Amino acid sequence: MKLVTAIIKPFQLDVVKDALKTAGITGVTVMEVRGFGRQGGHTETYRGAEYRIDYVPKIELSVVVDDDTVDAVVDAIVNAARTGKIGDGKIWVTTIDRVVRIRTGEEGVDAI
Amino acid sequence: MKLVTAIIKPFQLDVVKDALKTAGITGVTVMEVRGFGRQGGHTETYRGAEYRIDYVPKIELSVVVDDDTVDAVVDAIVNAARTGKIGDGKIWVTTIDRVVRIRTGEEGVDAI
Amino acid sequence: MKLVTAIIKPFQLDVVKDALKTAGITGVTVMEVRGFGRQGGHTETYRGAEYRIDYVPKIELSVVVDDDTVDAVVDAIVNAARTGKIGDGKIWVTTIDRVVRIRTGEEGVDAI
Amino acid sequence: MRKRALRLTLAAVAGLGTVALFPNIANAQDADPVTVLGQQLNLLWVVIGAILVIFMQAGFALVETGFCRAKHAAHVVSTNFAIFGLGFIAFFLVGFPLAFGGFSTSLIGLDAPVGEPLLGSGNWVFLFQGGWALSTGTITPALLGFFLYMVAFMDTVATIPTGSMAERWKWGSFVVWGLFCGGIYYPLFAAWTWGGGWLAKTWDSMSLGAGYVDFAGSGVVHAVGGAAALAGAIVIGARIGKFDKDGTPRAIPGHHIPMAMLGTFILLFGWFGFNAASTFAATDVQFATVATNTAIAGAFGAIVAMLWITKRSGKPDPGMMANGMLGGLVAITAPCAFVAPWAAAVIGCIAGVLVIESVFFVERKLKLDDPVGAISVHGVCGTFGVIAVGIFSNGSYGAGWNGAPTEGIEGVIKGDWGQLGAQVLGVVVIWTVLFGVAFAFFKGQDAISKAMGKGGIRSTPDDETVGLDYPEMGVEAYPEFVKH
Amino acid sequence: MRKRALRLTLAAVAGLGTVALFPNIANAQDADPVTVLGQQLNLLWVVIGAILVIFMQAGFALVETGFCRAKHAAHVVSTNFAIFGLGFIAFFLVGFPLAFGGFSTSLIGLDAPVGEPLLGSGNWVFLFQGGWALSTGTITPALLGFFLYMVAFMDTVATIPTGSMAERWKWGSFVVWGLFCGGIYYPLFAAWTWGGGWLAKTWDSMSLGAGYVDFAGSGVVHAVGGAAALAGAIVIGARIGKFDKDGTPRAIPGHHIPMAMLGTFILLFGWFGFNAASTFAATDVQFATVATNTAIAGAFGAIVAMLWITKRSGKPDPGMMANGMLGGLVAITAPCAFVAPWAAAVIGCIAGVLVIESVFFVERKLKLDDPVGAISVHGVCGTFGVIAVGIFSNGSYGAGWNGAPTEGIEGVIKGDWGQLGAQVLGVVVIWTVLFGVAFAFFKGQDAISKAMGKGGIRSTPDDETVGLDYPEMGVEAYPEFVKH
Amino acid sequence: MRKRALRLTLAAVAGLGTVALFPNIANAQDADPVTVLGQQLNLLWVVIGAILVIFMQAGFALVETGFCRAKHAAHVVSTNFAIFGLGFIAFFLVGFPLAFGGFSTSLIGLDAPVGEPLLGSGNWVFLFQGGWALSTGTITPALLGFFLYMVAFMDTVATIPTGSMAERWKWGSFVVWGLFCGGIYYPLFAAWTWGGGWLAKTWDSMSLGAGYVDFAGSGVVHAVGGAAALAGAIVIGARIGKFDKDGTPRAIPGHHIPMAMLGTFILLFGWFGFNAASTFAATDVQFATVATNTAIAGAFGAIVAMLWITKRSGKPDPGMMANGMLGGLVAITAPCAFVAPWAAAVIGCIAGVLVIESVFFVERKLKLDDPVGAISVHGVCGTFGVIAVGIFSNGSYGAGWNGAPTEGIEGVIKGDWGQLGAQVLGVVVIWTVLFGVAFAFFKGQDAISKAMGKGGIRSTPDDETVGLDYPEMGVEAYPEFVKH
Ligand SMILES: Nc1ncnc2c1ncn2[C@@H]1O[C@H](COP(=O)(O)OP(=O)(O)O)[C@@H](O)[C@H]1O
Ligand SMILES: Nc1ncnc2c1ncn2[C@@H]1O[C@H](COP(=O)(O)OP(=O)(O)O)[C@@H](O)[C@H]1O
Ligand SMILES: Nc1ncnc2c1ncn2[C@@H]1O[C@H](COP(=O)(O)OP(=O)(O)O)[C@@H](O)[C@H]1O
Repeated sequence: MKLVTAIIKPFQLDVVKDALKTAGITGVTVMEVRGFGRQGGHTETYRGAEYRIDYVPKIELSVVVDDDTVDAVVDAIVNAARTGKIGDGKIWVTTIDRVVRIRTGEEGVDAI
Repeated sequence: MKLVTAIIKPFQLDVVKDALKTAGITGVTVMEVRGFGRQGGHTETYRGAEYRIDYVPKIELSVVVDDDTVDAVVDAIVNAARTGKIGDGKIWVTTIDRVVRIRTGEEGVDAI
Repeated sequence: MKLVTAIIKPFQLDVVKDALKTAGITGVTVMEVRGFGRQGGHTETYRGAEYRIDYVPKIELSVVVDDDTVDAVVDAIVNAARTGKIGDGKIWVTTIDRVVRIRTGEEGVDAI
Repeated sequence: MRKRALRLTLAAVAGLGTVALFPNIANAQDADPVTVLGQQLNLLWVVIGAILVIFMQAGFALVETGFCRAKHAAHVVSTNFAIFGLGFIAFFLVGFPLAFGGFSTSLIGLDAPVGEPLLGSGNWVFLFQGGWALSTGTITPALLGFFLYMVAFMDTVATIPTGSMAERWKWGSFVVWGLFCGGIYYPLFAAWTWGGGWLAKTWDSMSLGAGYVDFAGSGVVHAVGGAAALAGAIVIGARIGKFDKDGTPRAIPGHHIPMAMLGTFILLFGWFGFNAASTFAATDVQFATVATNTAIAGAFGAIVAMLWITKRSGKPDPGMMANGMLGGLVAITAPCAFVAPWAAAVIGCIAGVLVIESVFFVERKLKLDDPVGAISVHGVCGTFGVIAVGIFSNGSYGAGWNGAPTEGIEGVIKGDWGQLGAQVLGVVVIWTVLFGVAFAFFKGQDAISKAMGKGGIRSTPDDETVGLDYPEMGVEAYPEFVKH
Repeated sequence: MRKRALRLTLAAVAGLGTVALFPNIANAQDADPVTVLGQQLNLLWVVIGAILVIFMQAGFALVETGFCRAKHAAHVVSTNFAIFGLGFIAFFLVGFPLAFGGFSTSLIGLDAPVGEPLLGSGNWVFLFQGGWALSTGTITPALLGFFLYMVAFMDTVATIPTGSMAERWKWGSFVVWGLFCGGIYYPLFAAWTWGGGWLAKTWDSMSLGAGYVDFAGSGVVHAVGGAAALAGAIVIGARIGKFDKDGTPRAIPGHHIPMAMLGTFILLFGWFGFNAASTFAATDVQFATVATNTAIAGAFGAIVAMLWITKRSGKPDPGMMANGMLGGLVAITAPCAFVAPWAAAVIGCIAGVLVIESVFFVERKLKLDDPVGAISVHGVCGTFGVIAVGIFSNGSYGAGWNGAPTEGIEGVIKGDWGQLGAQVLGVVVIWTVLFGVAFAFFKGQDAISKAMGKGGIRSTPDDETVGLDYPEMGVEAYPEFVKH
Repeated sequence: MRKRALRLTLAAVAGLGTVALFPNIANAQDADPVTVLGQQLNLLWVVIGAILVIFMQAGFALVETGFCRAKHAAHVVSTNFAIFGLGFIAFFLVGFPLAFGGFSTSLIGLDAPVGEPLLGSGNWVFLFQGGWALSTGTITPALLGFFLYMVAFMDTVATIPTGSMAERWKWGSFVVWGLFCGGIYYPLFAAWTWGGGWLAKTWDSMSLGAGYVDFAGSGVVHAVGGAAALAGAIVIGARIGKFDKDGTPRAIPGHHIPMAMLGTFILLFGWFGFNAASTFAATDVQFATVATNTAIAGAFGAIVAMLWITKRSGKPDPGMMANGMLGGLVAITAPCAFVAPWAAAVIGCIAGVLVIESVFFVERKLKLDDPVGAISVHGVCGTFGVIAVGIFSNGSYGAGWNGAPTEGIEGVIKGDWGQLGAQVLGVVVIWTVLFGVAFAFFKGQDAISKAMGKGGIRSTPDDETVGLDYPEMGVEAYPEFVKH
């Protein structure tokens, strides 16, 4: 089993969600994050003093999938989240030892 | 060392925290997340236009534990978080290569 | 490739970011979390009734790095985030199977 | 003073309607121009007062919403918003006539009286009639101005239970309360006192002082509202998680302190209209004394509460500071015209302590859940205010009150115990009869709703747990802010 | 009544300036002291009214900001803040003279008139002049008090489009609108009606009732503002994501319901100054009737809207409740002095339904995006209010209105159709001429901006997507709150 | 005008107390009914003014809280809430007598005077006495109305330093300031000027114009408060992180822009009571001129500040727009009754630039940390307002001011330099004596606290870092919102 983590632009969330659905993924966990990267931020002035917003609001998705759908999922996210502009984000995949569905106690693939 | 990640219902947090304490776990990191899954959301109307809240507020817990307490921890969470209703959430376990306690620089089990 | 996850004190964020920059790290993802641990919380009274704030606000950083910079990154974070007081936080490292930059589709080290 | 005030007003506005409606006639029945101008000024003061009191609805909305949780905020603020119209409509149709119908006769001072007693007579009138929907009888600008002032007071009563029942009250059940309060609940006690009913006549029927005296409504408005708040809190029960299994109260902090503080300031602002305009006349300069006494009691209430809660729990809890000011304002509302500034200060101090101790009592002893302290602020301090009239009144004001042959209202400090008797009687009536009516209403409504399979006046545990905003209102108060 | 009111005021304040400026003279030209005192009281009422109306700006700011999204909140609240000064300055310099210059002649009642017609004459005056920057001619306290009241009304108009164009309006473009509205747009229709221009004279020129009658501005202020809001919404286009490809409207919930509710309460509060002080005289006790009718329409509007939206979409949408109250208030603004309380209730009920249905119509049929419902609340209900004068006026008030030889304004319910004619004409002028002027302004400004390579009056898609706060204002409304 | 105003009022209310207390007597000593009615109207205007000024406390609370950070919000809003009661109590007990005790003699106009000079005599009175706790001497409604108005002004002063010292002020230390300001600090300068003390007599003692002239308090209230704000900011030091090691100021954006904007609107609203009711008489129609000049200066201040900050830093910073309006309002407060509308516009424009430049100066040159700009808005613009009286007064108003044998206040534009001298003297006294007193107070309090091992008036770095809400108040302002 794998955990696919993706950092995307907030306004791509809906598209990505749809893409995942078409890829047969029913479950996703999402959180608001702040991203620091190439995209950089912007400088503003408040009461005449400059200050820098050095982060960009991003969304992080966590998707648990079984090994043979990982690539499909990654591709789905890449295609849906890509705008081609800097700051589109990253995806990384890690291995999961065990998954449990709390409600039923099911484990493994059945738990997803 | 393992990282146990659990997605639970917000109102189960206190119970789960207590369960973890009894399981001897002293440290946990918690964050607010939005869950998309079977539980689905709900449809409302605002100024006459329908809109769908397709997520459910959830809590994500991260717990770093040493290998031989993993199962105890997972069981503790499952039992505490279970309401039996759809949307109870998931737990997944991943392997950790290294853990450090920032304050002391301790590594491994001592760092937890 | 590795994923370095660090829980730090909110007011150390700027220092840690600078430390990472000097360590050559350009990208970081940050999120607000609640930490439960040794540091404990505090008890207050509201309208005469006691209540306990049992968590401490923390910041979680996720940094994807290639294998041979992991240690440098961990050390950089430890040194920057350490105040010596309880609650400084933890760092853990997990292995990543795959990394993709959404914008370009680049994989592996190039994607970081 | 009510009666006197009204007679004045009425005198003050005799033929005003006419003035407006048939200028020529007005000139015809040449009233002394200075008197007429004074009457016009007095009517203006009443209308300005009404405007200020109506604005208090915003204050209640903010205080109650700020002291509740974010997940219920749209629901709580909406009940406070809708109550204005719900109570208003019922009061407009039937409540006003029931409470003041008979009164308006003299108020208008024209040949065609609007109304007369509906139930009872002489010293024992219980309800009035006339001027239904402001459409029967002669409706003059003066009567309309008086109505506006009175409807604003009624709405204050109606909104008090939205505080003690917050976060768990079904919208549908709440709506019925709003109509009931404006149409029947408030008019009852109003008719018996300000309307000139039996409690206003106890000076004659029972030779108690000048009868029930309540300048601006510590009792008629606040204690009556507090009694309903108590009844509602009992019937609806505590919020999930408010008490441990062993009954220890748990703190449920409000979600927006600045909002609650702003609400308190708005209430202070509106309170000047509530109390000072209750002279019904700018030609009665006592309005200045009233305004100042009001401010004094509010200031002392806030600071004493701050000191007291610090003593009791270590820190100057903002919520208790706010409650302290409101407690002081509620307490001075009945005696504001009859007491000296030093007495206003004393009343404010007592209220500041009283409000805190009663919050503790309600929560720890009665095991009741009152999210915003409505029972303590309005019920307890309102009751104290009514009693205070019988204690601190110095006899310098209130000649002919309720038509009683008195030179001025005198309390215990002047060695007169009769007035205190009249006040105590009023208080007893509020906490027995009015509380009973409110309790019966909520209990009955709950029973009927359950009988109809609607599950009672309380929202479902699920709705309460996720927050009433989506299930009841269809929108969240803050859909974009991430919440713990 | 405007004219009459003004004549009164003027009579009322004849030589007041003098009183203030050269006391001795005042004593010299011994005016009857009672009359003078009445005039002073009337001026005070006008100033208090102005203060209340100015405070309404805060209400608009909160309603519009609360119903918009957090990422635009600093921008939306700032437009509502800056509009006060922008419109004010333009009105001070040229707008006031253009609208009332000629009028002020009679208002001041001194030998040296401030102004006279600038364009047209007799029954066909289109613009006035005099008193530029309140610096030419004789400037008395009375004139200044009148100016303050009028500038507050103008600012209400100016702020209406900030609602329908919210979340996508470039700051620079908005600034120009503020100046244009205060300097030219509002003064046009104001001159034709309250200024005493051609629409006020249709009783003479076309023998239509008493000419265009609009007590406090359902048309002059609200419909005129609503017409601009419609024009602006058309020109600037819908927000990104407001409509699906297939044109189905998507809901974009407001980010702060309690804020919007507080704004609505503040508007209700200020509305009493808006309507009741439009008697321009406390000596005209009709102000009490006006205040009460205003409250009645607002209360019924809110509750009927609550019931209607519940019927239409299942839940008591707080936003629609608020719009319902505002719709009722807007609708009663023109007829408030001429109708009976029961009629005010009917008008409020109709407005409560009208505002909801028109929101649906604007969004579903016209496919326009009006984030806060400004077009429906001000444009539609304002239009209805103007018409309502021609229907529900009962003839008891308004003798000599617009100088017409009438005993009182009479609507269809009194069998008179002439007044309705005058009202319909006014409405037609608003939705053709005024709408045309506003549309031309926005279209032209957009074209010029594009021609200059500035990209038009609408902000870039990027700015709109991330939110206008940072790009336009340099600060976020809530930099510390985590947002979805 | 103060003195004249008071004499008027007093004349105006002579025997009013009586009227209220023993109607018959009143009739007995038959004062001319028109005069009496005018006096009653004037007292009503003063009380309405007081109500408006008291509401300004809510405005200050919102502006200061909105411009601070979320983690301190409950603390900041609570200081602004508690200051009302703290200052009030001290002023009620001793401050009012010290400032106006002697004055009330003439104000009441009865045989039994309330007070007389306590320190000094003739042209050189420094403090007054009498009417302690409003309990000694003859206390009439008129005196109480005057007290209410004055206590509201005092509270404005008391709340100004809560802005410049926000986010780092220990609750306990703050409480002492509140009492000190109401009991001693404010009364000092008030006694010397409005109280009729030595600065009001410089026309006689130093033949400077009509003595110190400050219609509604640019100096007496705002500059005096600003001096304390400066002293406090110096003594308490900058917030952690406000300046880089090299002293470059860092921006610390406010957490809630809409809140600050609402606060600004509330201040604008209350300011009309602050300035216009300072005529102390509705029979002095100059109140209309004052109200309009106030609005003009506020409007120009806001817009000029918007343009200036855009020029200086590229975008229309909402905080600076708000400060600009407040700067204009503060600056016009002293001259509002003496200048023409065009001058009010000029004064507003200058204030709009002044407030921004002084914010830069305070932060960049003085290296002081004033989170909300209190020093610039109140201190700098208040000082400018006092000077403006000596420049722009056109002689049309103010006959007999301070009892001086003048036809009207005349500034430099009328070729008279004497008035400017009186104003400059006042300004010098504020920035030397009053600033010194405030500085000594804060320094001394800090030293004592440290000596007592309490660590001084500033909160600990830890508390400041995590936010003062929990450590000081025990509650967070927004416990449920997730914050960055
Ligand atoms: N090494 C990294 N570790 C964790 N998150 C990263 C890393 N690099 C980038 N990110 C995340 O991805 C987002 C986008 O990356 P960025 O460098 O801005 O542009 P791009 O996605 O085009 O490479 C960043 O805002 C950050 O949240
Ligand atoms: N494949 C998945 N990857 C990540 N998170 C998931 C996944 N499936 C479900 N979740 C999380 O678990 C929560 C509960 O899952 P859901 O399918 O709603 O009910 P159940 O827990 O009963 O299976 C979801 O809201 C989501 O946050
Ligand atoms: N076992 C754990 N799993 C996950 N997070 C942990 C764990 N232990 C501690 N943490 C996180 O680290 C933070 C600091 O830990 P704490 O025990 O308070 O002090 P210290 O960092 O000095 O050990 C906690 O607030 C929590 O967020």
